[in-house]
Amino acid sequence: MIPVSREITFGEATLEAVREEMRRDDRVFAIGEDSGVRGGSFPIFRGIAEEFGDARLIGTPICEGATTNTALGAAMTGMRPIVGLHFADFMLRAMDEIGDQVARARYTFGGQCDVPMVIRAYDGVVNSAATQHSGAYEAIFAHFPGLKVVMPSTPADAKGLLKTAIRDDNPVIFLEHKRLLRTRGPVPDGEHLTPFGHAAVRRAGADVSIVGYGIMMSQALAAAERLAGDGIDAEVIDLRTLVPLDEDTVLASVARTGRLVVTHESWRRSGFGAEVAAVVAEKGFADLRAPVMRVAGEDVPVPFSPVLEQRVIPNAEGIVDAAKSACGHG
Amino acid sequence: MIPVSREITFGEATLEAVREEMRRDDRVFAIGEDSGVRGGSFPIFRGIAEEFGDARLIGTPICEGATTNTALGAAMTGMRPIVGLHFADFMLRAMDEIGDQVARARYTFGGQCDVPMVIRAYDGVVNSAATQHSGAYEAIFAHFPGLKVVMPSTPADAKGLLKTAIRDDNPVIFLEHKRLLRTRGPVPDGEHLTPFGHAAVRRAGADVSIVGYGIMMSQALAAAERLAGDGIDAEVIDLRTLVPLDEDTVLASVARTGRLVVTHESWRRSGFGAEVAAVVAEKGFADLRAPVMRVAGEDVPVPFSPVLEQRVIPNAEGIVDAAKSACGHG
Amino acid sequence: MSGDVSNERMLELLLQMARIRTFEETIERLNREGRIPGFLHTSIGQEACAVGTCEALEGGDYVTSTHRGHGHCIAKGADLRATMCELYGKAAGQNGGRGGSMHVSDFGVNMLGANAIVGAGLGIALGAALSSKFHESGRISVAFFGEGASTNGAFHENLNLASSIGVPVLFVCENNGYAHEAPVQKILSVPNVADFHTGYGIPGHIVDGNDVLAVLEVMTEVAGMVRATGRPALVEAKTYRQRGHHGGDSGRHYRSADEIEAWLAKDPILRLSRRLIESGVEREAIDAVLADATREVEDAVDFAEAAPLPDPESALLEVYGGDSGE
Amino acid sequence: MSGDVSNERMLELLLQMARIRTFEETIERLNREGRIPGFLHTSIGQEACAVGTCEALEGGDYVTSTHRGHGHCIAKGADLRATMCELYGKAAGQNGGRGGSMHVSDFGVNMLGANAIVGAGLGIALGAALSSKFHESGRISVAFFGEGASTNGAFHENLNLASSIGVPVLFVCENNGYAHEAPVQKILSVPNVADFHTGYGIPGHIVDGNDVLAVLEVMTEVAGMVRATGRPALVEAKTYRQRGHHGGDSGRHYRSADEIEAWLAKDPILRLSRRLIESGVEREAIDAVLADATREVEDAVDFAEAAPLPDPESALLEVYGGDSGE
Ligand SMILES: Cc1ncc(C[n+]2csc(CCOP(=O)(O)OP(=O)(O)O)c2C)c(N)n1
Ligand SMILES: Cc1ncc(C[n+]2csc(CCOP(=O)(O)OP(=O)(O)O)c2C)c(N)n1
Ligand SMILES: [Mg+2]
Ligand SMILES: [Mg+2]
Repeated sequence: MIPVSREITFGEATLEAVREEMRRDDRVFAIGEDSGVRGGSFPIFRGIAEEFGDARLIGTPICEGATTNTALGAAMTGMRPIVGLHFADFMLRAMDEIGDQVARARYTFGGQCDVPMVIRAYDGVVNSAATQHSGAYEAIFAHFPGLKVVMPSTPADAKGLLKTAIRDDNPVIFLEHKRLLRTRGPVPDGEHLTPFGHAAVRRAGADVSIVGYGIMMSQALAAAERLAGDGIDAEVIDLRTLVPLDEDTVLASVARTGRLVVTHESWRRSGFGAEVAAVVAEKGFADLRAPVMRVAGEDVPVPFSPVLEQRVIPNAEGIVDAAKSACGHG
Repeated sequence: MIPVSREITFGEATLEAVREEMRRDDRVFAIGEDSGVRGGSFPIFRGIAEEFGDARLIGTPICEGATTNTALGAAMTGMRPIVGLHFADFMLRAMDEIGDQVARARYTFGGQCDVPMVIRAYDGVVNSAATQHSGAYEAIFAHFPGLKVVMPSTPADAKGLLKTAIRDDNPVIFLEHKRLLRTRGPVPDGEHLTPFGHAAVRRAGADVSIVGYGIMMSQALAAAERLAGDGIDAEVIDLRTLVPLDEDTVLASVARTGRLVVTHESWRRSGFGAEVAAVVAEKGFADLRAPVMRVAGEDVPVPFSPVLEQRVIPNAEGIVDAAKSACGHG
Repeated sequence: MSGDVSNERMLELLLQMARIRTFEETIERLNREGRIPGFLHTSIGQEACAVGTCEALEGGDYVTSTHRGHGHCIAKGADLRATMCELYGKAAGQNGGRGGSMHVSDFGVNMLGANAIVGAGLGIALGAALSSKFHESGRISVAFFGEGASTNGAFHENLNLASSIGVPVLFVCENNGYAHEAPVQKILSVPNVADFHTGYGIPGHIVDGNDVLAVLEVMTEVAGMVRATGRPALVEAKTYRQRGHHGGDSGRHYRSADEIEAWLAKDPILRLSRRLIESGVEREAIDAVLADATREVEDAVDFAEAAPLPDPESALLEVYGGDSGE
Repeated sequence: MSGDVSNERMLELLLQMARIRTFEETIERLNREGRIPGFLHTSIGQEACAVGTCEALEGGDYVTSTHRGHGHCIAKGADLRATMCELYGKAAGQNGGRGGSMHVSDFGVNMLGANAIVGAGLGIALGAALSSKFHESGRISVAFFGEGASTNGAFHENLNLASSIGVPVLFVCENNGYAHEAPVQKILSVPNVADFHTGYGIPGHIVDGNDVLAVLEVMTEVAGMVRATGRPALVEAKTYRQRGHHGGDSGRHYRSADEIEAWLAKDPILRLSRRLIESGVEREAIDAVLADATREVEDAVDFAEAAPLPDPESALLEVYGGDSGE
């Protein structure tokens, strides 16, 4: 489908998106903590200052809340900020700003302004970063009306969805899993936009629908391979955007397979998998032939020690087990 | 069941709980914003200073985050704080403290300390308080492992659950709906504790299970009455505590009725109703005879104008419709 | 000091303050009567801060406010009828009735909204100032806030951020002595909020917030400097909340009658009226201005009373908008 | 100044600093070699702050720390073997391997933990001080933090809250010149973090953070005052982060070689060694202390290497605990 021109990493793809959109529209600017914004281990805006100058990459002190409301004020008055909050954990320090201000400004002011801004952060579990650097809060952001929530799983989507996010006139939470940043994949040359609200069927299958996003896609595809060996033909769906949610693609898949496994790395309880399960348990109930299974992070703060950390995050094996269990019931 | 001795309000019941526990255990103290902590429109600690002195009611500036971490430090070192954050909206300004610090201290430090603290706040929609004073975030708190989440619906439970919360060695989020504060009900004399993790069957019924909590209980019971008129016998379950969740009572009910309606006032998308739906869609699937329905707040920031406000919050009528729809499918 | 303000201009300032006063006294009554829903926080007694500051601004400048925002909104030039409609929850309100008292706004005059979260307006004003810097528009932003907000981390973060990145934002603290029931000295350890300026390398000023001429003079100077330098400043206006914290609070159980009396004697409208008389203006001219204010507000009430409610189904609109980027 | 410290005590201070230095140099290597997982932020060059401060405390006093907490933990008396086990993610770590470098702690010595969120330790220390006030235990709390944290709202809220409610907490800023890649003057508009003390009505002090005797002297005085008055104080120790921000950062692309060199010459261990020589202590005695430190750390490594990993299933335990209140 995608014309394969070249392979780049997920991280490079996001930087391409930022650069292209900043060239295209001079209202777009980047803002984030000065510490590490230019380089460092997670270079959320690497190379941006070099090309666009310090004026369009605003380095801030360590004040996620003030930075977010500042971006909001800029967005309300004609600019299009991209906020880099680094670790998604730090978004908790801007939760009022994100959830109570940014998400609601357009509605509460009766549509007097647009709020064209993107908030980027790295989330998820990586290499014993321990609990306060392993957070993933998409379920929380999805709860606030007014936000869109994007979780790409491939370099092509990382680029295409980020460009769409930057052009969107609404606030977009754009979450990049740390373990995806160095993964490589084909990204089309030239203008490449991925629309919101369109899930991708990563593998077609007839027996069970595995629905997820972000980091769990590779696990879901690996699980599908193993299931194929056991004679189970799994369909793998990548939601790509949680808000807006492509209910149609999910429901159509379940209509064919009758079985649903939902997967995400973040905590199970009150996680986004519950929303997908609830949507299908209502709108797809007639098609369901087996219990809806969730394969998600254990409900514990992510521990440091690798043996513990591995125990609490979901993997292909868990998806295989859940899918088999669902099919056993079918 | 409860020996009816006297009727008091929900608000009075919580103050009784605080007073009794402060008398019982001198490690218990109250802390919250000085402005309004003693009186005001929502007197979260009314009368406490008079009985226990200023030393045990710490009035703070407007710093929800610092107050919460202060309570955490006190809880880690032998005290048992009750934090009053007034409107639940302001909890967003302490989300890092609640979600990243309080919730995780015990686990991350390997059980070296207990974290016996309660965070109280008033939530939900009341009288055109508008979007930033109508928030209800139980789904978010339920997502964080380490927190317990309590949402009483009656004065008796308000007292019994708050006393249990204060005696718990773990952090408890205790959410009181503003429209419940002045409701009256019987509260037993003497020591009255309500255990966590035990849902209450408020009305037994055979045709459909209506599961909810807090403010929606009165709507659910009203709906059940109206459904009875139409020959539908609804069971009404009050979860009382979201974490721990009494899955057994919910599943046992659905095993009897085959139909589930979940209801809460807070936003539908990624709300706690999704969690209940997902639990039942997995563990109670074999019993389900109809789509799982959610009756919840519309996914919009709560608007000010009464006609708009009423349009976005759920009510008995919505529950009736959902239950009928579920029964139509059965 | 401020001896050079013409009688005409003083009468104009009087009209503006009287408009706010009458507006708030009126909505206070309408709220009690149940015609205006929700919580109301009035700025009665603090009008000189809003008027003196906004008078020092240019039309394109931005303003953000607090839960106590009617005065700032009106002083910035918001349409009175639309503002009244917003308070009534009518469709013709600037926010379509979605915001009400704690979210009054008028983007048409760059009044970017009251805000029900203490301290939240500071960052939004800062961001608008950043916009102005990008656009080289010469505009500045004013963030109004209470002394209570200065105990919140948002205050500190935003003053430091504004100074660090260098944007033209004027932080205006209306120190009215109380944060709800808490007297300022219980929650702050410094005598003046303006004292915080030293921590951020920005100028700090204190002004008598009940003297509109003094406010106008200081704000004219400071706003000019903010505009010229592109850098922030902090001004504290010492004033007093004559009413309770909100409609439901008498404000009398934690404040002495003497204290309230003393401040009533310093009422900004009274003071300007006295000054006008001293300057030779006739009592009639003053009364005419007050009558004008009354008429304007009555007109707004009539308009709002007659205006239609929003369509309930419109509650579901405008959560997302504009271009979806696709 | 500080001329009254005996050679024995100076050797003890040297041992403590050398213990931290050797510990951190060792874990830095083990982390590179893949034996210790996760991110590491070392305090190499800042040891005098941790040691001079903790030496001024009493055993029951509380300490909270930052992402850069090994030194504070060890200086407070944490068991070296258990701390090393924690870094290895072994079951015998104080946190059972659940926390690692950014969460090192030892509640047995009232070290209430490192913390990976900038500014979070301040409130926890404040709360522990509130406990001490309730218990009338005479204990104080120390909150260590970096100058970067002083740009966060949590800093401001906690200093104001501590002063407002009056609790014995000593806020210790280790100003090491950088917050990750940002030099302090880019993110702060005041020359000294200590300057903020004026906003909170508390004493503020600056001390040479690379001179352990100076730190000990100032902290002894200030901690004594905090204990006596039951009120907070702020001390800023000027120091330097010799390494990069964390293991993966050389720290050299945003700092000049000259700057780094100049600070290496002011190394706190070097300085105390020189001082000991001047005071007539033999080189051998100093070397013996350094050898002791090495032996202790080697012992801890041997212990941790041999210690068992936690049972994977234990990952699901301890989310909740204690009495359920039922
Ligand atoms: C973050 C937050 N915490 C608490 C409140 C509740 N609250 C509303 S107004 C107020 C007092 C504000 O005092 P001040 O800033 O002095 O403004 P004033 O009311 O005096 O105009 C408080 C505590 C709030 N709205 N937001
Ligand atoms: C709230 C928050 N924002 C951002 C970070 C990322 N971060 C970790 S350390 C650091 C710099 C801290 O600088 P400073 O306080 O001076 O401490 P130092 O590293 O110099 O010891 C930053 C920005 C964080 N951990 N927490
Ligand atoms: Mg005030
Ligand atoms: Mg530093």
